[in-house]
Amino acid sequence: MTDLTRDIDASLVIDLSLLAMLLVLAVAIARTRQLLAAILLMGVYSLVCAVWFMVMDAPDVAFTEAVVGAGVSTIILLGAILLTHGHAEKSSAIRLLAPALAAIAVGGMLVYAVLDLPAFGNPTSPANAHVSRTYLEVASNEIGTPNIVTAVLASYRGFDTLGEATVIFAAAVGVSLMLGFGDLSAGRRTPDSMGDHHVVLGVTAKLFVPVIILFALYVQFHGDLGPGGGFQAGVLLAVVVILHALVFGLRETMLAVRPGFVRGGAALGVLLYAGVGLVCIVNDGAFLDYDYLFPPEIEAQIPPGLLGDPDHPHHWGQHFGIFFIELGVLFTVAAAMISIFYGFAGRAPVPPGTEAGQ
Amino acid sequence: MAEPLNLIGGGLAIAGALLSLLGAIGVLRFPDVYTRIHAASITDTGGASLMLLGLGLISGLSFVTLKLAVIWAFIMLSSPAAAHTLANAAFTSGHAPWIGSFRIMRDASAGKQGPRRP
Amino acid sequence: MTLAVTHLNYIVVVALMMIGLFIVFSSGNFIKRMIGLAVFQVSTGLFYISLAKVAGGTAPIVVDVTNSDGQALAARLDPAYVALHGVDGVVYSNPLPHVLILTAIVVGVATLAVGLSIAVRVREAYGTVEADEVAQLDRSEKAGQPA
Amino acid sequence: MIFFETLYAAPPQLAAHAPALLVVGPLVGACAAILAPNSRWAWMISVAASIFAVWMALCIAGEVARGGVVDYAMGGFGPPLGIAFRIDWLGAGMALLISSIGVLAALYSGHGLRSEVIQEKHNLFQAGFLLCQAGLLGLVSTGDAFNAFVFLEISSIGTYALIAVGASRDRRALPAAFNYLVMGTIGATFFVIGVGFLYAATGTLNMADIAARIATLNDSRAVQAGFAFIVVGLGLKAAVFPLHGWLPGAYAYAPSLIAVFLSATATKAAIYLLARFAFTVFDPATDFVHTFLVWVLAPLAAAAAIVCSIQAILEPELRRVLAFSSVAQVGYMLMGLSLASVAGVSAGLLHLGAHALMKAALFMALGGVAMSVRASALADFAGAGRDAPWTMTAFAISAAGLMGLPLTFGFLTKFRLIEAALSANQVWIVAVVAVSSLLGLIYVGRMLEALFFKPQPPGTARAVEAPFGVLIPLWILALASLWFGIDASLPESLANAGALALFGARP
Repeated sequence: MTDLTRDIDASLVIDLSLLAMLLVLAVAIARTRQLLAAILLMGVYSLVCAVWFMVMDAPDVAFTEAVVGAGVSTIILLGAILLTHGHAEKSSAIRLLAPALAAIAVGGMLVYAVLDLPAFGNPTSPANAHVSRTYLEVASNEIGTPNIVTAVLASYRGFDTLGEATVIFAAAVGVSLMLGFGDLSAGRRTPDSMGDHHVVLGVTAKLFVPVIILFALYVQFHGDLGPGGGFQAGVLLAVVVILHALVFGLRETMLAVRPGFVRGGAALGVLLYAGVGLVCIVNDGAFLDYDYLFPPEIEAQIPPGLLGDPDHPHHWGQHFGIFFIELGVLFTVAAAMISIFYGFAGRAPVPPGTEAGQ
Repeated sequence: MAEPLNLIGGGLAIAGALLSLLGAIGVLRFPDVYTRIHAASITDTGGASLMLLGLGLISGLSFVTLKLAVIWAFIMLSSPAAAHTLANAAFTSGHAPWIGSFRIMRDASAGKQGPRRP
Repeated sequence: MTLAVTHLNYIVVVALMMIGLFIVFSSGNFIKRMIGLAVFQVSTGLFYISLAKVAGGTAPIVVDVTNSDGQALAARLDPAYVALHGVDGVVYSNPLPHVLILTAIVVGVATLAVGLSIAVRVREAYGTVEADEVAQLDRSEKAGQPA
Repeated sequence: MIFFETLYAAPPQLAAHAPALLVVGPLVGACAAILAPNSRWAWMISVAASIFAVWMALCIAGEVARGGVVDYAMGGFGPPLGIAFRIDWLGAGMALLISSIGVLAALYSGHGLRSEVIQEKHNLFQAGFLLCQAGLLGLVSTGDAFNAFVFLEISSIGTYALIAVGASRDRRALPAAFNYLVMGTIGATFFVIGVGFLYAATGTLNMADIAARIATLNDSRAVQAGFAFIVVGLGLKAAVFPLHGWLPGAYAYAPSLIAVFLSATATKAAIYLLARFAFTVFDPATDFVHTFLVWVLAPLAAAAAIVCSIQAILEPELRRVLAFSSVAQVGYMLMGLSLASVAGVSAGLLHLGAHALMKAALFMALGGVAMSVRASALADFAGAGRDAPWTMTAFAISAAGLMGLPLTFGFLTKFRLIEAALSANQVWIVAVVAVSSLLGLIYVGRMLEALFFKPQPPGTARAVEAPFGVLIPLWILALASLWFGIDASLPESLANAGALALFGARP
């Protein structure tokens, strides 16, 4: 790192000061017994992480962390403490000893191992030199998307992303099993009293809803050019619904976006993703090999060079393959997040001190 | 890229950052919820505006400037609305504003622990 | 530069992970545990992204070096360095860990949602989300039941 | 293995894509189950998807029998750029085991769900079950370290909620599921940290590529730490002895369908991955791996076999007895692995298969009578053997295998383990197996005594014979463990081939 210019040192300073902020936040989360404070600190922690990811040249990760960590996670956590209890009991000092020792032991081992890694930022470290280097060299030619992260995410490691969509689908299934679908008939009180003095909120929300949807669509379809993609856009779409529910009441939202529709949407998204893979199989390619998304006779009719590099005949398939699977991810993530939110928000809180079975 | 424009832009961004810092100090030092909301929201909006303006000057007229303008409009809409909601919530949950009398201040400081749980 | 400086980033990230782990183990409150788990998982993400940083690199989105932005980006660095470690005149950070951590973040939020939903049900069934009190209730139920 | 070549009955195009379809089949089934109009459809989809998975597993086994290893590059990108499935005899055997248990569990769920899960949630439940199955099948067939993590999580996340659904019978399912979630997530995160270290040291995520590259990196502390974190993480998932705290609660209070399926597959898949890393990715001859196997894994496995057997003896609740015995049996499998010889690993794998059959049958039998006997304590089941003879005879057959009665599958696997231990000069393992078997005799004897010979306590419900839909899969399992006790050529050759594949993958 000796022959580099000043701005690298500057970014190292930003990097370390952000990490210092994270340390302070983490200690504060560990110390507080007010769960509300812990949750808000957790949101700030995620936001600082997102900024840090940005400094580390990972805009896609930063975007995701900001919408998921600081956005949806916080909402789910708030929903959970609304249904449980906002205060954690104090643990005795002796009970803290064993976890502290365990954490110090594991951490010591990690530090011992970490000191053996190549220096931070080293361009020749194995992690940065082997497979990743190949991606940087060939991806824009093989896949044809400028955003290499999207190329790797959707094409080279597209199977992982199918798994990712499945995980969030599984979470939606799990939350529905636990908390139900947020029944309309549960007769949950919507805060009618909010009505009048929430004019400001209502007007702002109405302004924001179309803007956020527009932004989500931009993120969705711009994902192969810049940061973003189906996942981020899906969360944004879910955020629109959550915003609507928070301002206008859950009942109104559920009338607009039906729980049954949402549940089906999550399954359809995964089906769309897997379906793209199966179409590739039908056309004699491997699973998710978008080069075979279209049968050869259709592929032959596409003028070469319509999308980017004329030397490469298969960009068309890759382009549409990524388009469709990102759409599948969008459906799954948006629907799953909404259904998780419905699960928490549609559950009536149990008054303290009562015990009830299912 | 003209050098003076860069300097002015940098200066504005730093001024915005300082304003945000002031806001943070205000949140810590002010006596009750409402003044704190005031400190947070006013300086926040102002700080962000200055920073965005500075960045806009540095970047010059391009697509980036448009994005910055959209972000500015977004902050200008969302931040006051959030502050309004916060103040409204504090008021409906019974936090008395600090008006100056010592007695009321003591009442208000009881509410410092954060929003009361229903 | 000494080892402590070049690896300070990693060391701080390890400390963050361990604080997360500590919160999980030390807290008896189910919600707090989930928060600790989230801190732990996010911090693991920080570790991966640390691995991916290349000094002087830019985000792995292909830059067109023919236009002014690309040239400004390329001009920041020593040409010899760029020639050695760059691709088409620009040094990029490593995209692969970014992809992995995108997946890991999603897994994290999925776990959080399921865990919290179970915690809510625990509260409904036991009236508390403190592990000690739940264990106490289970014990007293066992003792109270004639075998 | 001629057997599998003759079973090869699929159109070649389908067979060529069997590795992908093995996972995608249950996945699509899960989505379809959500969209299904009612619970009957969901059940049929569940059965169909599971049968499809078995078919694909058979295709893979056929391919493996021909070529030794099946490689499948997802997206057409060969390793190390893309994600590649790499299935050898071990993976094929595991896929066969998991998918066949899946079919039996799905068949069982037609009746088994009715008494435990409310009707409206059957669709969700079947979807969760199929997702879990897809995750486990992917886990045993992938050749990519990070992809393994994704499948680990797919199989786990739905499972946590499925276990918690058992709260309709016993509210203790909820804290148990939560505990499992926390431990499982910590395990998975440790695994990710370990994979991160391997990636930092080698720059690749493909297991074969990692293996080729760390051959020269054995002194690297990053590689060693990676190994340690992977082992601890998978140890948590596999319920290796001191990390097994989550298992008894999770298995005992889960709905019986989930107990049947998980007890037979989930920890096994984690053990598979542990073996895959210890033997294929890392070289068992290296110092630190060898030290781990001999000085860490073997003693812990032995401790599990003895301590958890004692816990099983002291436990008053029937299903928890079985759960503790599961941890003890995991000890046997790991003892086999720790020998680091083909014979030892083969014995461990054989026991893995045997235990899967027996535990699935035991939990299934209990689930069958749990429709009438709603209590959980062993004493409440007294006399059930006379009231429900068909169900309980199958239970007794499997329980006999659990304690290792001669002429049962369980006896054979213990015998093979002792043989392997003797040939490796590890006499103490023989002693551990003997002591643990004696303890097994006690807790199994206690169960059987209560079920068949004790009078029914007054004021309790009489056990009713399990319905036909339960008896069929139950007896298939019981007869399989009887048959394999007499003629074990099929599982033995599979286990041998699997063990050889584990070692042979390193040239």
